[in-house]
Amino acid sequence: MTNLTIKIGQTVFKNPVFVASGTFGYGTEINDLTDISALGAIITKSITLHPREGNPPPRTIETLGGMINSIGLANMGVDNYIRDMLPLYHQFPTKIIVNIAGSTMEEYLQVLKKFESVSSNITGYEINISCPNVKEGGMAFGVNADFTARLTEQLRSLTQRLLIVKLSPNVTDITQIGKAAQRAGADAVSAINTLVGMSIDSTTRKSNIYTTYGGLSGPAIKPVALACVHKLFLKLKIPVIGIGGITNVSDAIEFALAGAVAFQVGTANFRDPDIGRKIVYELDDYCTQNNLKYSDLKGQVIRYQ
Amino acid sequence: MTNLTIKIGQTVFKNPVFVASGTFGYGTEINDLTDISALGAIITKSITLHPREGNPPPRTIETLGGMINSIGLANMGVDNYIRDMLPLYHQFPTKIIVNIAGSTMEEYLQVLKKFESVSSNITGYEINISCPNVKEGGMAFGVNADFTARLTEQLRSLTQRLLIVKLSPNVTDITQIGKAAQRAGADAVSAINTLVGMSIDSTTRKSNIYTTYGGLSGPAIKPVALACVHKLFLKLKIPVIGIGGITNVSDAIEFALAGAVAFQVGTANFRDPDIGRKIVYELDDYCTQNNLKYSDLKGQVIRYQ
Amino acid sequence: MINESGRIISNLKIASNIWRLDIQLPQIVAKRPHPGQFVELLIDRSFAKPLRRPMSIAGYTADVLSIIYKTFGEATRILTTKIAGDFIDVIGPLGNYFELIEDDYSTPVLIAGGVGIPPILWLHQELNRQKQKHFLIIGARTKAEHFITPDNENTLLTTDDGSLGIKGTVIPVLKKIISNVVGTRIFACGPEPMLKSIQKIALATKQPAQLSIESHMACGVGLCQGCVIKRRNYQETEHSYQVKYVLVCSDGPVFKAGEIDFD
Amino acid sequence: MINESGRIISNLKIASNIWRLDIQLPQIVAKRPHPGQFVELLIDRSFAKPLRRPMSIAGYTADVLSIIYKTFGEATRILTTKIAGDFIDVIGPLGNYFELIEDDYSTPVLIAGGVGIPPILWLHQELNRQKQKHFLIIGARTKAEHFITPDNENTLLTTDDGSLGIKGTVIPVLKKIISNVVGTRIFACGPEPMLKSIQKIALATKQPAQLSIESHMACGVGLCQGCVIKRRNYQETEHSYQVKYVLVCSDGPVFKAGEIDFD
Ligand SMILES: Cc1cc2nc3c(=O)[nH]c(=O)nc-3n(C[C@H](O)[C@H](O)[C@H](O)COP(=O)(O)OP(=O)(O)OC[C@H]3O[C@@H](n4cnc5c(N)ncnc54)[C@H](O)[C@@H]3O)c2cc1C
Ligand SMILES: Cc1cc2nc3c(=O)[nH]c(=O)nc-3n(C[C@H](O)[C@H](O)[C@H](O)COP(=O)(O)OP(=O)(O)OC[C@H]3O[C@@H](n4cnc5c(N)ncnc54)[C@H](O)[C@@H]3O)c2cc1C
Ligand SMILES: Cc1cc2nc3c(=O)[nH]c(=O)nc-3n(C[C@H](O)[C@H](O)[C@H](O)COP(=O)(O)O)c2cc1C
Ligand SMILES: Cc1cc2nc3c(=O)[nH]c(=O)nc-3n(C[C@H](O)[C@H](O)[C@H](O)COP(=O)(O)O)c2cc1C
Ligand code: FES
Ligand code: FES
Repeated sequence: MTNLTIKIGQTVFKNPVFVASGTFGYGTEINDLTDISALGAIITKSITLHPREGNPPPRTIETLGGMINSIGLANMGVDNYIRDMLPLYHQFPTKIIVNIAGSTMEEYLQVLKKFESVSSNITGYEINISCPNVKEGGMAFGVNADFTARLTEQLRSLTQRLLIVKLSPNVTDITQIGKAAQRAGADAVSAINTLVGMSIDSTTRKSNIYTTYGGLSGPAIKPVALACVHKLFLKLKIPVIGIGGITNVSDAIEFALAGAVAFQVGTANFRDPDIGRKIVYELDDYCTQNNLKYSDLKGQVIRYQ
Repeated sequence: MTNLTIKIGQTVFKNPVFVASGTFGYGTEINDLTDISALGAIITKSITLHPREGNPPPRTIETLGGMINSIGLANMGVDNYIRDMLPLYHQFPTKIIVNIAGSTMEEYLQVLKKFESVSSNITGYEINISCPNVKEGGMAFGVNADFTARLTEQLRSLTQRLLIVKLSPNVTDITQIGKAAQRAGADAVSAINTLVGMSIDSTTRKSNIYTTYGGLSGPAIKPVALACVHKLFLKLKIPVIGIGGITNVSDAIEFALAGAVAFQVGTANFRDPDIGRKIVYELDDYCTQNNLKYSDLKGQVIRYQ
Repeated sequence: MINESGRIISNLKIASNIWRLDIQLPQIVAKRPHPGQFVELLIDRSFAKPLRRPMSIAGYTADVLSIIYKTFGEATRILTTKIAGDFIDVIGPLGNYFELIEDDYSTPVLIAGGVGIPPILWLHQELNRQKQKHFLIIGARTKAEHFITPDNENTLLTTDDGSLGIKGTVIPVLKKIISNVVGTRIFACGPEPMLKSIQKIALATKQPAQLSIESHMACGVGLCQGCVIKRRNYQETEHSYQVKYVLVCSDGPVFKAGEIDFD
Repeated sequence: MINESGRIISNLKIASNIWRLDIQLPQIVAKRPHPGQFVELLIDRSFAKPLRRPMSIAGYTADVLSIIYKTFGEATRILTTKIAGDFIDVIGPLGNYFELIEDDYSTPVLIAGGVGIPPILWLHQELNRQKQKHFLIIGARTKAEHFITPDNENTLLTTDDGSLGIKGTVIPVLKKIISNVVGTRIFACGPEPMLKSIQKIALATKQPAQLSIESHMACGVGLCQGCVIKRRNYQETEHSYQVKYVLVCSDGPVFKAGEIDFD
């Protein structure tokens, strides 16, 4: 499977197939149903300074070709995570990227500092500046280039590890935010987080989500994600990690052609927790048959103009 | 069907079921397949100052639960339109709302002036400040509140007819643009236009759209549209016309509950050009059975918080 | 939990809108599931409906697992089109189950309504097999919704409109049993309003009760954190995790009446 | 054009990946469609694939219209699952058609490949019925793709790999006919590269040619303006509309070789 290895910053991954934050737990729940050692990396669900219960139910609803979620960053908090989870990652069969969220710049910094203060073999951080589901959930950073730059800069100064900034599609120009992250020293950006969406039950007239709005994900948003990835690819020098509606090997190829160096599988894990591993194998077949490396496809979409 | 009548500004429509710009031609092409007299209104495709050929093919591609288009505002131009089409609307069985697009403020103004300078029975204008498919296609206005306000103000000063501003979802905060339109005197806003999207053929590696990016529409985007409509409903005093992925009576009810006074059917016309008429009849049944008027549902979604 | 592609043995309509699906699933059946556990079915081949659908296990024999399902929307409609010989992708067994703690005095009272009937029927069969005396109360709006025939005088059907069995909901029947029988244990599955009323009575009369509840599940296996329900008595703290909410898919779907809060 | 829900009479596999679908469509058939015209089928009940699919009419008898289709992606796969008795929603007849201008000298040469075969076969049958001498050339990559047996010596099959009929593409065969026969008229339908080569030859040898072309259609009825192809000789002006582009669904799908520009 050597044709699948990819490099982001200084880090080499065995393949470009990652699982997206919030859709694979902490990477330790689902051993029965898949072989996580096949994956290029696992992005943990967002970790915040304090434990969080998350939003009241209902938290999820299916939509055509996708789903809306409003989990509200439910998580055990950084201290519990460091105590209970980090030891499990010792000699883990795949790379762990810790996703960090916060409501103030200080919170992001503190979480990262705590991680840096202990010895662990986590590979790096994905900074969630784009969660649409909590008022304080970083959206204020994610839609503002200055905030993004300042936050990234501070985080950069605290770690040598891989630093990925996860971007929101709910902005007028995602490349402005991406450029700010790049300027401030991010090793890569990942795109996209969910789109703001709403769902109503026409029979009961109730909102299907407690918080009224939630984040839309799944195949329905793939075209939006591809456009964001391609725009970022054209405007940035740092690598772009593609996310949004990926369910099979053909999607994986499309994201590479659009400019992604690697990609994350999100909602599709709920349908098939083994889907990431399957994509790894199919992608390997594809690369072998076509005698190319996955990274050869990067940005190679043939355009008319 | 009295329970379906609705009012926007001073204009009464026989029902809230409109067909969306660009998805129903000029309203004169499709008599064989439906009865246009059933519709509340027809929004014409965008009309510009000069005739436009539109973009080179490929212009459309299907995606999961939707499609991407990049027609590029192909249209006969205002002069031909006034000469050839306006006479056909004389004693037309439904209301015509003319959709106007332009690449400069001056172009919008000129098109509207031309319409105002001739006698006709068009009901009003929908101003497309949100077409993602042409570089000069109004997107510059649609993503900027100041531009939107200035354009709307000028247009307002030129007409007493119904003035609707059509909003783009490709912005950080759609309510800011909506408020600008309201402040400047628009009678209503309509939302949403298409989302920027991209599609790639993984086999040929080609972009499926000549212009690389196009506008995503159809059921896939309904959750995004509902969120935009509801946010606008909460923040604006003028009525909101809902657009995005509507295919049946249940969608029509959801948009009312989210706050829409009326709605437009777009992509669904391509699947079934008779869908608008069908929704009118089903909506009438629904209102009769539930003993209510469509407008009673406006904004009545039951929220948890 | 196991992910297994099972051959459909039969898929039959057994009442108006109610179907019974038998699937050959040797590996999942080998886990010896219990009443209350469920599976996640991958129904829609296209991604129009991307999520699996949770369905209670209604029993099993040899290597065949049964589901009883009601047609609601698109996924269950598609499910009715599957025929013997088709394959369907199933994850299970999932969740916890009704605990039949052996004691020598209290009488089990089983209560079900709607799509909650299948697991309770299975529990009823288990208790019959164990020759344990118990009550079974099944509620419905009207006659047409009932699809079982009582096998003895302790099986009681109710209909809101009185078209079959006892007129009214299951609640008065439950109350009567509680006041006539010394010591009951309640096992219930059904619509939320029914469970809420049962919870109230159980707590007021101090009868132990196990309630199997539903919530919207995106994954069914503990990955998404979507399926939460509020705990009843939790220590409110400024910062906590899984103190206020529990996961229905992994911590449930069966909860003690005192554990959860429907509001 | 008419929107009609038709009962499927049969849906049969006639070659590898090739199916023939017969639908009872009395109203559409009553319009007496011509070879070259097409219909728009609503295939996917769910909105996963929201758009209809354009398919050429392959002929009709009494009130039954035939389609011959190749399985490509999801919609054509779903189409194969339809069985006799199912209903399918059809809009048609759509588009223009091959014009069989009567003249007493030129010999029709019909050329087809891929999904372009059905309308050309129908045209071939029409010419046979009219007892008009003509050539029919059908190209394929390999033997397995061919599903017709030549009915006389003027029907010529080609395969790229020589596994059946003449080895090579249809182009050398066409060239030979043009140079041997005084006066031909070409009717062609097939993949774009094939049509492009035919166009080149037709223009170079000044043989009249009608080419039926495909483009991605969102509506098929003139509403979306999506299906355009460039005209060959148009007056470039600063501002124009439908001078540079024509609609394949309404102005076509059949164009004269001199009218359109594939690049
Ligand atoms: C633990 C559990 C056990 C269940 N057991 C049974 C059973 O034995 N028999 C049976 O008929 N039904 C059962 N259900 C309900 C069943 O999952 C829904 O009826 C089914 O998902 C409806 O799908 P649909 O597409 O036909 O309808 P939809 O139109 O999608 O929805 C109809 C109803 O089903 C609910 N629903 C839809 N998707 C989900 C989901 N992913 N998770 C939970 N609820 C959903 C919706 O909220 C709605 O109220 C169970 C649900 C849960 C959570
Ligand atoms: C005028 C016309 C006549 C046709 N006649 C026939 C015929 O007689 N027999 C036959 O087998 N096929 C015919 N086709 C092609 C047929 O429409 C496609 O094969 C079919 O749409 C494939 O759908 P799918 O979902 O199976 O494949 P997809 O996976 O959707 O696509 C496979 C191929 O079909 C093309 N396609 C998909 N959707 C459309 C669309 N809405 N419009 C045009 N092309 C599309 C795609 O570009 C792609 O190349 C015709 C097309 C046109 C335009
Ligand atoms: C249930 C759910 C929970 C999520 N939680 C997080 C999260 O905690 N942090 C984060 O950065 N993204 C989160 N996401 C977003 C995903 O990581 C991903 O960006 C998004 O779902 C788009 O990818 P997809 O279409 O493949 O799902 C969540 C998504 C879902 C569906
Ligand atoms: C093929 C196509 C052409 C369109 N052309 C226009 C246009 O000319 N002007 C405009 O304001 N909107 C145009 N739109 C946008 C629609 O009016 C509508 O806002 C959008 O498609 C969302 O609605 P839907 O999901 O119901 O299609 C077009 C949409 C499509 C699909
Ligand atoms: S359904 Fe996903 S965690 Fe319970
Ligand atoms: S396919 Fe819509 S105009 Fe031709």
